[in-house]
Amino acid sequence: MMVWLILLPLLWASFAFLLGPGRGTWLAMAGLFAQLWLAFALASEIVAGGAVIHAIGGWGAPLGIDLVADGLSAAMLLLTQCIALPLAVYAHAYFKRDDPAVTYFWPLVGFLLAGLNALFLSADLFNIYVTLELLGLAAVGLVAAGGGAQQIAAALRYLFATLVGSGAYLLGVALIYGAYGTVSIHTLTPLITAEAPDLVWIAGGLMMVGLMLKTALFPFHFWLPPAHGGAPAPVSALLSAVVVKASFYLILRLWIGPFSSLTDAAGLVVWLPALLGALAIFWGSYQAIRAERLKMLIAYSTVAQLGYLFLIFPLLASAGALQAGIMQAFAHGLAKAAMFMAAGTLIKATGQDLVAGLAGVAERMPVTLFAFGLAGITLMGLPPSSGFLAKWQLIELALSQQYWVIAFVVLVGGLLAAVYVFRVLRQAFLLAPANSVVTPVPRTLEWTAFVLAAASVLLGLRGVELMQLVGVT
Amino acid sequence: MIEILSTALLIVGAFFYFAGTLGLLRFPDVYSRLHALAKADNLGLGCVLIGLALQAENVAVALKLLLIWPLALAASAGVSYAIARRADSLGIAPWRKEKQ
Amino acid sequence: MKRLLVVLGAACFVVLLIGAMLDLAPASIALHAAVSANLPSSGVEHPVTAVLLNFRGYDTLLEIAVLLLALIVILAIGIDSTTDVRPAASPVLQALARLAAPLMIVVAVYLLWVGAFRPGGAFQAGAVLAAAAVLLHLAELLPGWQSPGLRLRLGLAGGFLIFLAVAAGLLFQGALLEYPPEQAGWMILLIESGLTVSLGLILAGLFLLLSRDDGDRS
Amino acid sequence: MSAGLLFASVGVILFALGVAGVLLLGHLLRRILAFNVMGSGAFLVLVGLAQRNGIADPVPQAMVLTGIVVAVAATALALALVRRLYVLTGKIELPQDDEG
Amino acid sequence: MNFNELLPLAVLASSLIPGLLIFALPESWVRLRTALNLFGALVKLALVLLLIVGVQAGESYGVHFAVLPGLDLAFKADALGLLFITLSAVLWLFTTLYAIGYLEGAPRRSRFFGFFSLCVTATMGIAMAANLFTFFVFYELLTLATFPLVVHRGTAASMRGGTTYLVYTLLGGAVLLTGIIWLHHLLGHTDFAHAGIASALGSAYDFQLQMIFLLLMIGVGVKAAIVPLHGWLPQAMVAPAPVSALLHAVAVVKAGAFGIVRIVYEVYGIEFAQSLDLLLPLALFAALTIVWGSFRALFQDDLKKRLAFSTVSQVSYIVLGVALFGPIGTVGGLVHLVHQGIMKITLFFCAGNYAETLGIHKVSEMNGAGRRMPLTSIAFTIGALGMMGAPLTAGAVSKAWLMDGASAAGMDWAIWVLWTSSLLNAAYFLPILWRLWFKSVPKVWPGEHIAARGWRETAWLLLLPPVVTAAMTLAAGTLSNNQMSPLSWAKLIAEREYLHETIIRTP
Amino acid sequence: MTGFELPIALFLLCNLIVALLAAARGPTAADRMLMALLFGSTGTGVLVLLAHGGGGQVLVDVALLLALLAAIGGIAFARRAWQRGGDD
Amino acid sequence: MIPSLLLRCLLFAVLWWVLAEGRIDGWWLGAIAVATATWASAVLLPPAAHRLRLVQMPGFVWFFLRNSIRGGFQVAMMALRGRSALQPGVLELQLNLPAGGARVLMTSVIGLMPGTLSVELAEDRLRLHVLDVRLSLAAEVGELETRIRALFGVGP
Amino acid sequence: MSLEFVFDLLLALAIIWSAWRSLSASRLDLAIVMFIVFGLLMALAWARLSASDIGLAEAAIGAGLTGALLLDAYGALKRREA
Repeated sequence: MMVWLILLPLLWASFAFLLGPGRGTWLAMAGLFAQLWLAFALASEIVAGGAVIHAIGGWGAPLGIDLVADGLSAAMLLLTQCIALPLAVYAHAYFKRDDPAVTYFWPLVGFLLAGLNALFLSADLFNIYVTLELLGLAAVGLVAAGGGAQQIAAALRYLFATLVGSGAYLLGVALIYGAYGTVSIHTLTPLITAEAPDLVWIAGGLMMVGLMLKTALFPFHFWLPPAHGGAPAPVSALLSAVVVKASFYLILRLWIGPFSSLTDAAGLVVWLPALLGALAIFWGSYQAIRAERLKMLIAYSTVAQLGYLFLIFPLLASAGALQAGIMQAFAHGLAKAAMFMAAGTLIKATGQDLVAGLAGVAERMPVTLFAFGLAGITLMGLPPSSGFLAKWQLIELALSQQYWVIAFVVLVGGLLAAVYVFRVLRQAFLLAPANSVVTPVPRTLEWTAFVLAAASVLLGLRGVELMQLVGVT
Repeated sequence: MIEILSTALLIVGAFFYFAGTLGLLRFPDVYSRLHALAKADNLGLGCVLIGLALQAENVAVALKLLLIWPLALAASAGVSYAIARRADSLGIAPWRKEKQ
Repeated sequence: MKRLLVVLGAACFVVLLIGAMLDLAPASIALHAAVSANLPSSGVEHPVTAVLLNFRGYDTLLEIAVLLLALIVILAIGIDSTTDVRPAASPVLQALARLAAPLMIVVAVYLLWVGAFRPGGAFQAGAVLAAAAVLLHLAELLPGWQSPGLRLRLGLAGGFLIFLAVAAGLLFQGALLEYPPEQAGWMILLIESGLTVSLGLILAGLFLLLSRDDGDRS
Repeated sequence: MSAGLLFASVGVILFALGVAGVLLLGHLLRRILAFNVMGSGAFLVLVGLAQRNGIADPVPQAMVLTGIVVAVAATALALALVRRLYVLTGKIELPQDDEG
Repeated sequence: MNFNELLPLAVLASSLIPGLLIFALPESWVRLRTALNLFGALVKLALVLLLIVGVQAGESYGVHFAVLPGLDLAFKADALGLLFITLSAVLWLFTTLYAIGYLEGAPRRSRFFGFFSLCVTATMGIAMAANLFTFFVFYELLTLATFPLVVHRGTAASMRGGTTYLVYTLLGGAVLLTGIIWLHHLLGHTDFAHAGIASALGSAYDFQLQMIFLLLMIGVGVKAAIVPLHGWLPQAMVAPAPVSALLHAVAVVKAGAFGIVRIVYEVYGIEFAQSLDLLLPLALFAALTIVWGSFRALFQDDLKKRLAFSTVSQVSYIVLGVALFGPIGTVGGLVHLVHQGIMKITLFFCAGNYAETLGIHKVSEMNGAGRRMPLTSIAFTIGALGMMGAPLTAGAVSKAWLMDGASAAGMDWAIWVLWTSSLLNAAYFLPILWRLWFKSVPKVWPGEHIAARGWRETAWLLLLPPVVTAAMTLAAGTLSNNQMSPLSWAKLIAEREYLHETIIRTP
Repeated sequence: MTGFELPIALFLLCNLIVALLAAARGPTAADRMLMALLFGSTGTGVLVLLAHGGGGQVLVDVALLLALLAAIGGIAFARRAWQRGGDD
Repeated sequence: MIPSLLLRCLLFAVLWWVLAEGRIDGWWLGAIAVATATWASAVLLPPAAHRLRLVQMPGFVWFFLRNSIRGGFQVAMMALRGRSALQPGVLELQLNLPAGGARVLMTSVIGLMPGTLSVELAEDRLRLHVLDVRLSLAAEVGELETRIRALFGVGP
Repeated sequence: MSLEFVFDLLLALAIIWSAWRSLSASRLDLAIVMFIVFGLLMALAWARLSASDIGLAEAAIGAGLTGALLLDAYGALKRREA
């Protein structure tokens, strides 16, 4: 079942390519629908029967490559498919037929999703490298597709960041292979626990730094805002919501998996990601508060929100930190996708992308603004959203380990998020200037964003199943 | 006997290579350096190939080694012509002794 | 300032890492032994090919996807379709290309065949095919691509699809890419043949797509 | 010092060189070169370190082949982007950060 | 899910579902919207009535859902909650009526009534929350639902008011959240219970509990507008009159005050709170707020601002009542929760009527308005007198109980505070009454819009609500010994809190 | 194998490096392109020598490929990269 | 036409055999290779009117090898003597060869002959760069031309 | 110090030198050519590491494709500049 999650997008992506430029929408929809079903089925299977292992080629690690679906990966798979389907519907309505960005949109999306799903399932460090590249190049392609100079420049910046990131990761893998003779995560874990020469420390550091670069953790965030802010809205949504999470997922996976003995012994090093995360929250929020363009604001908000994910690292010693991180990933994923979609709709309707130009949209486009507001609630971590649950868990964990500073950062981060979210809402609630024109947009655009935003809020009312799923190892 | 011949050919080959490099260093302009490379180096390669082919365990292997030579010759003929032509069309004048 | 920092950092990194490498004890797992042990049931005799298409065939599957993806991205970025007329290439060059291209095809198939028992294989073969195409293009014998038609797209994606189909087909009776040992040989050859053509086309496409927009205006 | 270890060390140096290049070079084509140098460095380490005792290991070799394909794909993509950027703006360098 | 579990949810749904439906309605479907509004309000009233009957009969209503492992969204309908629920449900009906009249023909009404309903839903949630987590969820929901109402006019001024409101409430919310999570971490739950849950921890945690109390009080104190956290309330006066009514009487401020009641009685327990020395500081802050609010009200010319500062002062009566250790003070505080709501909503309705009908926004413009709008002005007079604590009004009842409570708790200084406040109340209300009734009518009103729509005075939908609430003010003052009166409910609650000690006020 | 292959390969490598150094220093663009030629011949030579010096018959394939493809770089340079107004 | 293709077919088959180092177990793949290569060469290089005279081939190859070695040796000597040995110049020839393969072959081969390097082939005029103008090159070039004419079966 | 090691060492130095030159060369065309040289030297290194598969790939890619791609791109940039 989990293998189909990888094969299916590859299949429909290649067939969409075969069909030719601009074609393949319905193929993609059907594929995405099936993937969503598969992800749900996989999740319930895991909840019922524990983690699933698929030995590709029947060889088994370390000779072959294993696919492992445990709670963590199933949760990420679920998140990805949940976001992808509404996004596809949105994208179909968003792009005009002759938009240059759409010529090869579906194949690129297909490969991107295949990369994501493969990454979440892989239990082999080198295979993960390949999936990272698949993911990275597809993402760059989506940013650049049919774009103008700014988009191309953003794509290039993104490309170099992602290439350097995966290069560092690859070197780390090379060193690991040199040291132990295997790259299978599950074979490595006991080996590293038994003995870790200096080389492995360097390898671990390289991999972490590379992945942080790809996650756009402060101060490696420089590439994210132009790329996410400049791409077409559906692409921004996909990138912000899931793509950056993929490398975060990897960091987490390595941190609690093969490198757990290193991180246990590392002492203060565990604070480094959290420190950077905190700085990301402050800096990203500050930039979002200052941003003049709506999508830039949202992109910087991504920088800030990613910071939360890294706050869990010092807390990982206690149970529940993982759950908090995944909850935050879900909250941000759903909400940010919705927000970018809503922003795309607003920009399409108002014909400009300045925050200052949004006056009156609350009256003209209530559904979209509602979606934006609901997503904002999740980002601020206000109840009853999933963002709130994540925040609650984070603060409680921080208090239970007496890491006051983390609790403080989370709270302040929420308030800063409120500043930039309400900056937009405030503007939207103003009366429209007399000369403003709002072009009608397809309803699909408004409602798909709304559905995701509502999902991000409603998840806050029922997180038990998700927590249970994440707990399966 | 074959070993001695082979070794000798290898050494001769090395000498031609050396000469080619020397030509590259000493010749004054593109055209004359092309002469050096296209002729001397390829001759060196030929000698080396023949020398090694002598040691080959069967005919096919020897022929394979020898096959490389015409390929290399054709390649260098093509490239040196392309470079010379391009240099000429860009107006790079050949070096003349009288100028000095 | 930045320059100095980077250089210093790089130097420290090099010293540290090389130092750590010199201290390294032998690895505890010897995969090459495992590869040799399982080579007979892999369907090929050359260990690297066995790893590439059998033991870690999944990597290769994704790798082909990456390559195909790169081509699609280049198509998607969109390049100016201004094709200007280039002066005819010299007949010498053209003759060279005309002669060399068939040779390269033989060499490519040879590499594909040889991959089963010694170094070589689909990728190298594809690269040689692509080189032939590049040579022909440089000699003005092969026009640059505008936007590939159906047949070309089929060629580009075909190898990948064959690979995918074999992998998925095998999934129905076991694991992904779990070849039955007695049939592994021809399956791998089938995949490799498809890949050779597709890889050749894709790699050639990378050049032919990119170089089409500006000609030699000298 | 075995050949493997020697080339692994070379790989480390190349990697450092490449990273420094990507960080310091403004010209995008050069950055692409630097990225490739970096990748080659990682490949050398992968094979070299695994073969430090002199026994050939097919697994990292296969990995490197995969890696090379990926690197080629990335290079072509980067070149396409650079050329597109150049067509659109006439620049071969990335503009400075405009926002933050 | 049985009936007793369903009923609290039905109370929530009776405003939530109409609210969501209203959002979806096109702007022009006025009738359906009105029908939905009123239907929701009436259904809610009926459900609340069911609850009251049930609770008096000793039934317990509650339901909970797991949100996360170990974290429940829990509701219960107990006597204390019902006091607040009833108040809100009744006043919501009138406010809705009033708002329908007030906004007739105005734009963006779907949005307005949608959020209006959400607001009430949040208030119901606050009233029925069975633990601090649930309380917080709805407390923040209230903030979010009121923001669009505050900025409803969409002008720059309303944006400023709305922003101030947000800054205060969100900061307060963050502090409150910290306190709640801290408490949750210490206790493992935050369920409300009689006599509190905090005392279970033991004396080692006293300091932490004091800190948590501080955090919680700051958190809810923002909405309750305790000095110095009251800054948003006068600013929020930019909102339309029904919203002001909602903010001051039905929902926001009340939610803060109610939160204080819940925290003191059911989280800490009044006795435990007393033993931690928490009540005196709270009382002091309440007293400060009472005096300062009244004092500031004196100098406001803007009618709604004067009323707003009056609210700041009056709400702290409730807090003061809570902080007075002893059952009599408790009764005083609780009963004022209801009485203040009725009186203040009357005043705001009237202020809205003056503004809508005659364009009067300032005290100085009110000369002779009593003759132009007699019914409104009578209602206003009753409300104002109630605020001053004049006999026969609801205000008199609360003040009497509060003063007795103060002396029973041994805090005689509080009596002086109350007296001072009454004096100040008189000082800022009497001039208004004087202008209303005894000054001559000006030649032109500042802006007379809906001069005669059917009724001589103003639209009947604007007139009915203040008249009814004024009547209720009088009723609550005169019939306070009736079994269904707010006072009786307050006594019932206090008896349960003080473990069935009979409460007899000795005059 | 006569034992001479490796020394000669080493000699050729030295030769190659010296030539590269010289060519890299050369003033014109054409000088740089001479490297392609150099590789076509010298690199191929080194590879076949290595093949016989213990590297295995496979290296002959590599040499063959190199001989076959080295031309492409040179031609691409001549036809595409070498421009007037360059840095010559 | 057909014989020419058969000949190429044979050539490619030999090439395959050489590449495969005599192994014949991959003959069927080899057959595909040969077929494809023949097809490609038929498309790229349609068999021309002037067929190569195979009889002349060994003689030409021998001539070529001889001169090529001589050329390498000569240039090596010049390199050893350094710049002073040079007296470069440009020579222009009028080719008496049919257009197409013959001229191309001439141009390519002359680059490997002693002392000459073709610079530009335009129609029937070939410009040469010579290392030493003092050497009598005309005779050599003339001989090469004759041999190529013979090879291509063109009358003198 | 065996002859092989000398060879390897020399090759290693050449690789590092060419990589360095391809990044530091002031002329872009030189940088690209140095990069092609680097690729071919890498092919030699792979041969020395008995990784002929990679050597084949590197030779084919480096000589046939990457070089052509880079040179073509360089030419395109140059042409528009002129």
